[in-house]
Amino acid sequence: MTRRFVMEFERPLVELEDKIAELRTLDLTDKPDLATEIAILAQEIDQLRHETYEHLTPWARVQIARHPDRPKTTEFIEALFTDVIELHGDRLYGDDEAIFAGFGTLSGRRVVILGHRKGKTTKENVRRNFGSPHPEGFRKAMRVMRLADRFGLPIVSFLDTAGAFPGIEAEERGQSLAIAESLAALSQVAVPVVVAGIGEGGSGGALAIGFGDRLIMLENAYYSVISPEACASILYKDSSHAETAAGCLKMTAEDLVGLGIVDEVVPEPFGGAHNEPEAAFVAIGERISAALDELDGQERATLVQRRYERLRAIGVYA
Amino acid sequence: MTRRFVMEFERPLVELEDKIAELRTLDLTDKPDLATEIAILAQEIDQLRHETYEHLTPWARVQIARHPDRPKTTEFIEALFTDVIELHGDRLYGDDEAIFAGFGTLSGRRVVILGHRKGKTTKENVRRNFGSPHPEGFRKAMRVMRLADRFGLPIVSFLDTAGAFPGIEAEERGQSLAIAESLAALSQVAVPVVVAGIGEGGSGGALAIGFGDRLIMLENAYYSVISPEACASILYKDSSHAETAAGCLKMTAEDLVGLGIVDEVVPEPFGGAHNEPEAAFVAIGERISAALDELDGQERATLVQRRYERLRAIGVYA
Amino acid sequence: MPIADWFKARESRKYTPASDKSAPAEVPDGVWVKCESCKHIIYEGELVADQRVCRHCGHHFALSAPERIGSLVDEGSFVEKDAGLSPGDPLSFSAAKPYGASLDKAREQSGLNEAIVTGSAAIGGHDVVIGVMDFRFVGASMGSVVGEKVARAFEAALSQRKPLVMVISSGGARMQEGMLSLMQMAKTSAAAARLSDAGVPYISILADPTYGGVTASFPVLADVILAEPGARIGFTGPRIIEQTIRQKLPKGFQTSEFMLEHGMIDSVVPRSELRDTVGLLLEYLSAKGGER
Amino acid sequence: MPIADWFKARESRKYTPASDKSAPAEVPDGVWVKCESCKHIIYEGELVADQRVCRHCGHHFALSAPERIGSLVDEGSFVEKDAGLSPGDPLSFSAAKPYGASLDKAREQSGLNEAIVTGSAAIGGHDVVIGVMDFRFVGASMGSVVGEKVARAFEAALSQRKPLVMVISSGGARMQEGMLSLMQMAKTSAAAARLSDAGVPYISILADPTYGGVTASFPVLADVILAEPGARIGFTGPRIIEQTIRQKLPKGFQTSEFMLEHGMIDSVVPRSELRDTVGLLLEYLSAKGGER
Ligand SMILES: [Zn+2]
Ligand SMILES: [Zn+2]
Repeated sequence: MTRRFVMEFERPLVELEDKIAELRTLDLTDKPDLATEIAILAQEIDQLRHETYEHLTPWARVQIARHPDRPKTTEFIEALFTDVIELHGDRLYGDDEAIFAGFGTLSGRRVVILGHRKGKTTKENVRRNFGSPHPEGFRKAMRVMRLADRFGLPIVSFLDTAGAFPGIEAEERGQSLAIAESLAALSQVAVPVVVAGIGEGGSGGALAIGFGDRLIMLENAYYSVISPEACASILYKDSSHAETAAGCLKMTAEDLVGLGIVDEVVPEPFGGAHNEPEAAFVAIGERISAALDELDGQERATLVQRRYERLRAIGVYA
Repeated sequence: MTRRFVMEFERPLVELEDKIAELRTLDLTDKPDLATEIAILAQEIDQLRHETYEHLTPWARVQIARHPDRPKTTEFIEALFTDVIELHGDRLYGDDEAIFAGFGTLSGRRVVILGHRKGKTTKENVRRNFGSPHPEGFRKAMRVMRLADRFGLPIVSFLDTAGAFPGIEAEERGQSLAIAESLAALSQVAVPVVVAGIGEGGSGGALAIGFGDRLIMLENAYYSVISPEACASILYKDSSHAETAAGCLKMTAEDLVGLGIVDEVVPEPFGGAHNEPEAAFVAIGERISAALDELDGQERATLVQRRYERLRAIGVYA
Repeated sequence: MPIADWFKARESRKYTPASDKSAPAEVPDGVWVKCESCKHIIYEGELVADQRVCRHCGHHFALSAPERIGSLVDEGSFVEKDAGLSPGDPLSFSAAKPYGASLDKAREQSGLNEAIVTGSAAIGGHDVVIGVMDFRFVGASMGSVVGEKVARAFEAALSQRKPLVMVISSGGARMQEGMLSLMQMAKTSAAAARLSDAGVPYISILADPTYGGVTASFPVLADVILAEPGARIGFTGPRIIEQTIRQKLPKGFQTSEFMLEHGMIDSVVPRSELRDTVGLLLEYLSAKGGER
Repeated sequence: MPIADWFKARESRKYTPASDKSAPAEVPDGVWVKCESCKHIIYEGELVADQRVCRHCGHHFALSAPERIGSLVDEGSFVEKDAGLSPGDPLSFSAAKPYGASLDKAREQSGLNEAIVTGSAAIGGHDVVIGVMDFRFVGASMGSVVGEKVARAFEAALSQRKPLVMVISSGGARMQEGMLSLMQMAKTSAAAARLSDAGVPYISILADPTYGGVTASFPVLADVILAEPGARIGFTGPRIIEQTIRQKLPKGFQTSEFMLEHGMIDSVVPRSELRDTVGLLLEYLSAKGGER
């Protein structure tokens, strides 16, 4: 496993791996003891590796969800869809590259694709504002949702954002209105809506294109009302308690199945989707197709009514 | 008649009026001949006054339509409506003060009011951009049109603009889309729409809130595809031919009745509405109420269909 | 619990409800308040008579839900619904301070079971469904119960075809209920979309402060959006924006007046005019409402 | 007049239609054109083979309506409608140059009766209603006939539930028909609103130049708006804006790319890809179109 980027929770493991890699460069021909020691160390490392990756903590998953090499919306689209046509602009103010909207064909099925779009390079990330949309991004998504509704195309939405952008211009142009209107629009589109959480699911900015008739999530994706850091800084006045907050917030895919919000957890390759993106593409593609199959042939009114009932059922009270 | 502002076409008359006013300050007790001359001159001035104002040329009417003391949308609203509530904003970008939108009550009838809004003072005019809207003005109008449609309130629209604002930001924010979408929205609102041309009717910026089920115009209001000056500068490369262009463009209320675009010409007080605004308020108020009476009780679908048929019938071809 | 009982409950706690000028007798003597804005010292009796608006500078103090209802609806017309609906602790949230403890404190301080009071009432003679948030209850954040009560209010307005009036103030989504809170944004927005689709009037009133996930849901989906003067309204809180962009925010940023200037709300209406304005708006919106 | 006849009529005038690379034989020999953009001298045969796109700099030259139809629709599929519809002179407009004379000249130069050609065709196997404007005819300005033909095309698309494709280029409303022209903006927008309401797909393609009242009507009401690279698109012409604001306009102002950046159009598509893109869009928009 070669790593371009080491996550915090991997550090103990990586240090050992580096050490053994160094040891292995030594000439051991006349040092049989050392060879044995290395073999034992290797076994311990294996052990640690399994411990590290097989019981990932919520905070570790957040780090994986944010891994720079984690496959992004753009790559999922490239891998899974043919005949892609991107649609630009909100017809009001601008074209927000932090959100992708367009047409695509998934295993022969014509659909509308939405998704938060982070970049792979710094340059891309600057243009795409690191995947954090302004109001015009949500308004573009809404416009294309309505196209989907008009023309009977199912919607497939990919979630991967730290959240709607917190800036002056975003507030000036109505971040809250854009999100609220997107929520209202998404609740009313009379076509199947399948949502795939593939990375970060940050608050209202994720939710604006982030609910529907099926919500599937990659194993290490998260979806949360607030970032663990912000939660910690409110509760403890100290963002270093983010790890605790990540656990308390119940933001992992598995937790959210328990809360009745997520329908299905899609397993990731060992250690995270960045280790084997192709496997993640295939797994997500299959689950989206299966979900669309299930939703096929439902009446327009039934779809909308059931989506409303799904939402109405969310909440715990006495 | 005291004048704060002299229009170009009034100048010969005003010069004579000034002259006679001066003469009348003289002591004529021992100058009976001069007194007689003055009486004759007064008669000639009367004659000229009638010639000037009773057969107003199109270009003269354009000047009257632009007269700074001509009653504005705001004054019509104040004079005719009670219980006025202004509604601000397009919920997208801004609140354009060049367009008024709100609720008002006309002789007991609850309606939605739209209108281009020029100012009376320079300060007001700066805030209201001299009545020339940006895209957000049209989008506000559209939003309030849809409220009218939702809640079954007739729309009364006052036209008084030199046109949509020709500026960089207006283009950036989609002046053409805002106007087109406003046209589409206005064609579809299923409530009575009565439009009153009270001053300038400049091109697409007027049209965006400027057609409906009845279109009435004050006698000296104009409504034109292009300003006479711009037309002259295109045709003659010289805007001083504006007078000729004003005639050729058939932009007066009377001309537009002939072309089947305007339903009714509302007479103005002698010399123009600025001479007696109250009379203009009453006349317009009566005609709007009468038009709304006529449209009362029509089915929603019938209204929309007839409005479409009205538009469809406009045009001359072989 | 009917509204009258609250007033009783709160009197016993020496908390003073806003009320009409005609009822200053209810006010305990000798209580003085310093205006947060102009620093004037105001006699509590005056403040109550003025619906908690500073008569020196016009600053609008927060109203509790009962005070708000008293100041907005026709006297005696309010009937509460779903008063008993109470929050659980679905995440067993215990970071820093256990959620359960926060709830207990909120209940005790406010005399309420949650951060919103809903029911039916009349305003200017118009029957309405109404919801009023109360900032004293965990910052009027929206968790499962607030979302549920809001959704039920929308549904009641829809099924009875009665206009809905919502008075908002909130710090945002309630993080102690995690994603359950976030999803209330979608739930309430979906409920609002259905009401809108049915052509039933909906008026919202934004009071200080209205922030976060709450702003970005049902409050801004109204047919007419009003705000009180000087109310702070926004999506992201100012401190987080300052941290992100590393610069000071302009003066007046995220106030009602800022929202008005940027086209996001219909009107800024002083508290003293709210009842009449809402009544008149209902006249317009109910003229032929719902014939679709 | 069927499309084939035009090509004949135009050949006789030594005007060269754009066509597929497979048909360079139609091109007269020895004609050279200087690229307006890069100043390269281009052999007319090359230009025609490239659908009038400069192979040196990518500059898109104007296409006549017949050329555009040839480059966009499936071969032999176009059938014209309303070809005979001709403009009158309802205002007896005679300022500077009589309208009648302008029309005569336009007819002679273009071989057309008006600035738009409408009819039915197929694109990528999809039956469509199509309209194509021709800038040679009084700057493709919109008067009564253009408005009428556009409205009829929308109505044909609606009654036959066939997608509509419009290729626009226009200087704006035709001032020689005064308010009759302005009202065509409302008429065509109303027709577009009805088509949209019925859920029938509508794609527009904006070519250089698209300005004024025409831009602010049916072209921008499409479900999908495409534009050719470098096309000048706007409401107010650049000279009038410069006169009004008394400053130079920024480079690239009011181009397709500017419109894209400002969120007003869906995509900028080079001419060589237009046919395929429109065909594919029709696949999506027709998937289950109109089930409403
Ligand atoms: Zn004060
Ligand atoms: Zn070139």
